[in-house]
Amino acid sequence: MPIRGKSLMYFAGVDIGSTMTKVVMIDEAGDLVSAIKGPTGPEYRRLANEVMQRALEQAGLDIDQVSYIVATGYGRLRVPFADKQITELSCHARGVSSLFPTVRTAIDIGGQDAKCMKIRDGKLVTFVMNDKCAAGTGRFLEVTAATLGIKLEDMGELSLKATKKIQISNLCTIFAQQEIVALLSRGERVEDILAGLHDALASRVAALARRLNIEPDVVLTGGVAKNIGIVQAMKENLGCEVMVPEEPLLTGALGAALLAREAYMKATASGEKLSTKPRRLERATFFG
Amino acid sequence: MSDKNEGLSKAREIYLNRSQRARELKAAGRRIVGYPCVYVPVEILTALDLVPFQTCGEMKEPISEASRVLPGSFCPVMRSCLDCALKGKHDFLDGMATIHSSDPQEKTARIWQSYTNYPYFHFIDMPITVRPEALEYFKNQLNDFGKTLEAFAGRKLSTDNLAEAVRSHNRQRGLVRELFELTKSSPPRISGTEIVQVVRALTSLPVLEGNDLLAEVIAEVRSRSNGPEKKSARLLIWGSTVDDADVMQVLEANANVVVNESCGGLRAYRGEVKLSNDLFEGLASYYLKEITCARTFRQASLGETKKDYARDLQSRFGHLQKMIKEWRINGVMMLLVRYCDPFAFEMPSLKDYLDSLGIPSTYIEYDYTAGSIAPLRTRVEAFVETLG
Amino acid sequence: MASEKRKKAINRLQSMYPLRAKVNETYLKSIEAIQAGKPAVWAMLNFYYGDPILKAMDIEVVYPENYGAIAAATGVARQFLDRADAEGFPTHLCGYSLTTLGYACRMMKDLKGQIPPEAPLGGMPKPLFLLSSAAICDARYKWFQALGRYMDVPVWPLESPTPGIREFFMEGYYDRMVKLGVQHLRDFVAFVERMVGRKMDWDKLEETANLMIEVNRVWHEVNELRKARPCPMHSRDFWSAMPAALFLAGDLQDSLKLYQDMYKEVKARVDSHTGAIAEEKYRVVFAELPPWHSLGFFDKLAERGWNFVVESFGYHPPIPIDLSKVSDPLERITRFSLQFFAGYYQDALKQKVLGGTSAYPYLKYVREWKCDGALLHPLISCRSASTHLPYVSDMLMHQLKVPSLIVEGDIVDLRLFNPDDALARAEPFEETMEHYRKMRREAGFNW
Amino acid sequence: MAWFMGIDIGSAYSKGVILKGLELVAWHIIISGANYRASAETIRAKLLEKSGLTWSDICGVVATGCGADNVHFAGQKASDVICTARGINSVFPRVRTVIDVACQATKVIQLNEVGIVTNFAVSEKCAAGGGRFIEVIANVLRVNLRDFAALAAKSKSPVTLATSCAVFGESEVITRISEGAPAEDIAAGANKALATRISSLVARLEPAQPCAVCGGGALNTTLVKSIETELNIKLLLPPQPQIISALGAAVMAVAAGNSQSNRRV
Repeated sequence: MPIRGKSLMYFAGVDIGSTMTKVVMIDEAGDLVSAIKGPTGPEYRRLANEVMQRALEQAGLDIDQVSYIVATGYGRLRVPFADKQITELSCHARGVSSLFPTVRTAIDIGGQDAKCMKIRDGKLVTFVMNDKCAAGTGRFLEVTAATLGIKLEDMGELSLKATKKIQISNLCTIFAQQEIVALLSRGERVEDILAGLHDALASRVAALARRLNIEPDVVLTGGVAKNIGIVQAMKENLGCEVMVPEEPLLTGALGAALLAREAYMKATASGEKLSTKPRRLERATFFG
Repeated sequence: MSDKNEGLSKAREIYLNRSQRARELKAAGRRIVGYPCVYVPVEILTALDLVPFQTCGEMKEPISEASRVLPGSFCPVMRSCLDCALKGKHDFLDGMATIHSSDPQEKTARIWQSYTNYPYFHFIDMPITVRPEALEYFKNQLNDFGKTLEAFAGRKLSTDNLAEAVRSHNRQRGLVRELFELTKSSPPRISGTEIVQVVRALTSLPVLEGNDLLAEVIAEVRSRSNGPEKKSARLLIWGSTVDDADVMQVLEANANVVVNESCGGLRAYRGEVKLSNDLFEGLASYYLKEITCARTFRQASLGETKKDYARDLQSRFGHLQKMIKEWRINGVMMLLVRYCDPFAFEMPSLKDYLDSLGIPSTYIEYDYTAGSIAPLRTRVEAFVETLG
Repeated sequence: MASEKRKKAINRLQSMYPLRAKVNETYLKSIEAIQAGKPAVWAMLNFYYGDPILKAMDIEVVYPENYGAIAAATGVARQFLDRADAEGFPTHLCGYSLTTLGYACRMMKDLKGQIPPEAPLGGMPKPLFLLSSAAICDARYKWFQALGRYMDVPVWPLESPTPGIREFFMEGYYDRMVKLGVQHLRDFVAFVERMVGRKMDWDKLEETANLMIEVNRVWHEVNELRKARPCPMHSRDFWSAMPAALFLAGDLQDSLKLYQDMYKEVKARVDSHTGAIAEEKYRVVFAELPPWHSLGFFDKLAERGWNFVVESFGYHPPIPIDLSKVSDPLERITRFSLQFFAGYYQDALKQKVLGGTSAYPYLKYVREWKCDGALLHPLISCRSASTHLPYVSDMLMHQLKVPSLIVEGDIVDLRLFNPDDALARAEPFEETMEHYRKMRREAGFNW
Repeated sequence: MAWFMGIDIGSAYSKGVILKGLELVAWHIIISGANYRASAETIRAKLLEKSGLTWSDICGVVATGCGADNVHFAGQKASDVICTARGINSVFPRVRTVIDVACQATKVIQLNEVGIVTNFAVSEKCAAGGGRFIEVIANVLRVNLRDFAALAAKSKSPVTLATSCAVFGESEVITRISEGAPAEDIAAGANKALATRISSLVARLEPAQPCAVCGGGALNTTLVKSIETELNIKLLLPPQPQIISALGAAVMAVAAGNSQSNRRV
């Protein structure tokens, strides 16, 4: 376990998404000290606690040593020990630009929605979001994986084996699913359906991104960015190179940690005292 | 806090139980006529001693009855209105006054009429342009409306009564504008959420009771010390319908909503009906021209043979420029109710216009159900973060 | 073998082909003319109101609504839809409107006014002006207004009074509608004259108006003949022949002759008891726009004995009305256009069906064309063609004991309509139609 | 002796039965997966294994469901609506209305004493009228579909889910969770929401009683209860609600009788 003597202050970002909860901790210098992922379930708070606990253990820290904590994501309001809430858009923007300083456009495809962000000097300038009705989200893939009876993580590789791209109606997750059922019964190959599916999703997201006239560099984040098929399809649909972070799931939590650090530094510099929440990880759940 | 905010809590009570007063009045022998859209000239109802009651939707109520007669991809506000009616929530109504302000209004009105049997039901047709012949036609439509109402009310519509009603409703419009004056300060003296509750209360009360409520609210808000706190941005909400306090609360999470330019807010109160010797002329002209809803076709000059996009935008959205200046707006939220076509077509053009004014804006959509509130939150907060 | 059988499933009218050919020919002529620099106008389906004016002024007209259907059928719609999305238009807007907006954006922003190379059938050139209409679908005038974002061309929105059914019979109501219509049309003529820099040839307008009315009268008579058992003419022939009367496509003089020929052929079939399909087991009404891309679906149903004997009132000619006493051609046009829906109001009031313009005619048709069932085809992104359908099916069941089969589809997202799915519903629906045939007899209906 | 087979390839599950006359000899259910042809093969093999019969014993096969075309050994294809009607009729001859809650959509079918369809309605594509809606919610709640009904039964105060679209319904549920609503109340709320939609579909037909429920959704006992409360009627529940359509297919095979064209080798 790493011993963290040299740094006096640590900062944490907690990102509670609709499917995954992530925590990133950084030190005074902004260097990563721990990063943890866990599933989000119906018991947000307990999971936030658990993931935070594991992050602290990995960092070899006690929670009292964490100077400031920012929560983000869908469940950001349900993190009792967080000092501040910031939306995932600002956090992604910050996180992505710390990894890719030259980024101008970030695209995050999450489970609930797809977001496109314009970034200037690490800050979010403007954004567009679509909801799942337009099928431009990760859920689109999850539902399909379920329909096809394959693993979500296998979809990308599988789609690269396609011999043709079947055009999929991209109006809505539900419709697309019914269409896939029809395609299957017609005996179409799963690979080809997937290829069409990825293209459909990519074209929806690309159209969304075009509302902000895309400028390079473009970075793709969110769990879906792990899907090589999607990354390819995004490149084709955007007509430009697309960069992907090593840990696309963590950019939100990372950004939150960085914003926590900046807020804290700014405050201490100007001598003001930031209010912080009690550093307790009570085991409270909605059921107990 | 020593402030009691009696007027505001009264407004909240009425907002939470809109039909209560109407039921009391009904029990006391008054006759209640519902109307689903702010385009229905309530002055005529008031003049005939009928109580106008706006039949609103209820976001938290799952649609069941209406889903049997209207498809899913249809204006969710009207679906919700009709659903409430079919579930008997408006069983105290003696009649309905409907109007062709948009397709969903027109189509819902006809289905409403077919599946209910109020003693009175009238449909007012409404032209799309503000051309002279259209205005003339609309004026006659209002005349017909008056005639059927006279027959229903069993009394004549006297010029004096109508003039008096116009005065009362003009006074209400004036008071609502006064209420919005109180959001010009920073922090505003009254929150957007409170205003939604007040405005919704007005649409469920006889005009004079509404005016009294407004007077009370305005007086106490002027002197209150527990008004809303200053937040990081002052927003203008533009859209078809924002009439739910919970939605407004989300919109106000980290900003002050100081103007609600929708038919749950300022829109139906910005102008005034001109008192001339031809009152119907005044009514027709007010409702067709003064209410700035996307449903009316406006252009820089009638029958223009050239198109100048900049002038076109000015003619359609010019009224927002003044508001943005007077209320010191630093962000505009274009809030679209899904499937509201007239407003949906407007979106990119309005953004062009706001860009030309250098005002940041964001386009947000919701489907008028409880489920769409949470997704709003992130969009709104992120938008405000970009302003800060 | 099977395909051969399929070809024979529907006995198409011989007289339809020359009519369709004429329409296509004039369409191509018009494209040539336009490409040669003749000014064109983008117009919407306006139900005999604005079209005769444009025709009399010899202006080429393209209909984005039709073009949207073509773009969808040829598979190029998607890119225009995505472009409209990228422009910030909500994706749940009418698919045809989004196609046009995406198209206009591409043409004007990327190509400086040049027609996009990928555009099918010669594309739609930048118009002289836009003619929108509020009839039936009143959001459409916002659509053409939104085009102002890409094209510096003026737009004229045609008013379309839409009275309530009871209200319509109030004293002086109809006359006021006519007054509005005539004045509005007079101003429109002046507008067109200013735009093209020519004066209206009133004699030509007179002739055009009269031909339009006569063409539609004959076309109406043709459809009346379809009340016969077996029904001599299938909906597919109706849709093929419809544009010449509905859009006044082609030369009206030719059209009149061709519709008269069609009348003769259909009449002959009635006299010889020849049906449009081999064995007419079920007489069905079709609601709203057909799935243009998979019309073969109707052949499959024809093999099962489904004869489509009548369709949406929205594409049917107005019920004939004597306008010979009306001297002013503008008034004749106005009254004819109003008749398009007003023609049903008297009857609708008698039947106490107040459900509106789009709903009532189905009851009349089903009763008079003696339908066993209705195939309703709601279109996800076309609210105007869908909103009234649940109401229609409810009315048909309760007033006439006629069941409806609902099969969802869309106007641009063609894959939403699943023919296999629909066919799987056909068999149980046949049992349903048989059942209600009994019910109707018990209830004393005569079919 | 004559045995007949009915195969129902649905979007989620594939089911099959073997009938001897009208007596149920064997039935089997598997997940459809991506290869319907293979699923059909598996079902056939399993059915023969369970019944101890050989393929040559089977005199007729009728296939139904969205994957019916993939049942290459079937003699004929039949509509799922008709199969459900015939199937429920063979179990409950007196039933006049059956609610089939399948994965993709819900069907309400009215039938007469001999199982002939007299009217039917299918849920709107956009209205999340099928069991899939519950699957989605169960997935969010991280509960096994089998435990869903039991969880919902625990609820004292079901949450109100106003959204009719499955996709937005999920967002709404996630919101309720983050607001701290207990899982059982959400589960119960989801059941109630689906029950409401199904009930208005039923109401469209003004159902004749007695009324039965079948399809995978029928296994969700709390959903069934909610529908009963909504409609204020008692719903009959067949022993294996999932196989009703397959059963109906087999019944049709029996009716088609023993002729070579009724099966393909």
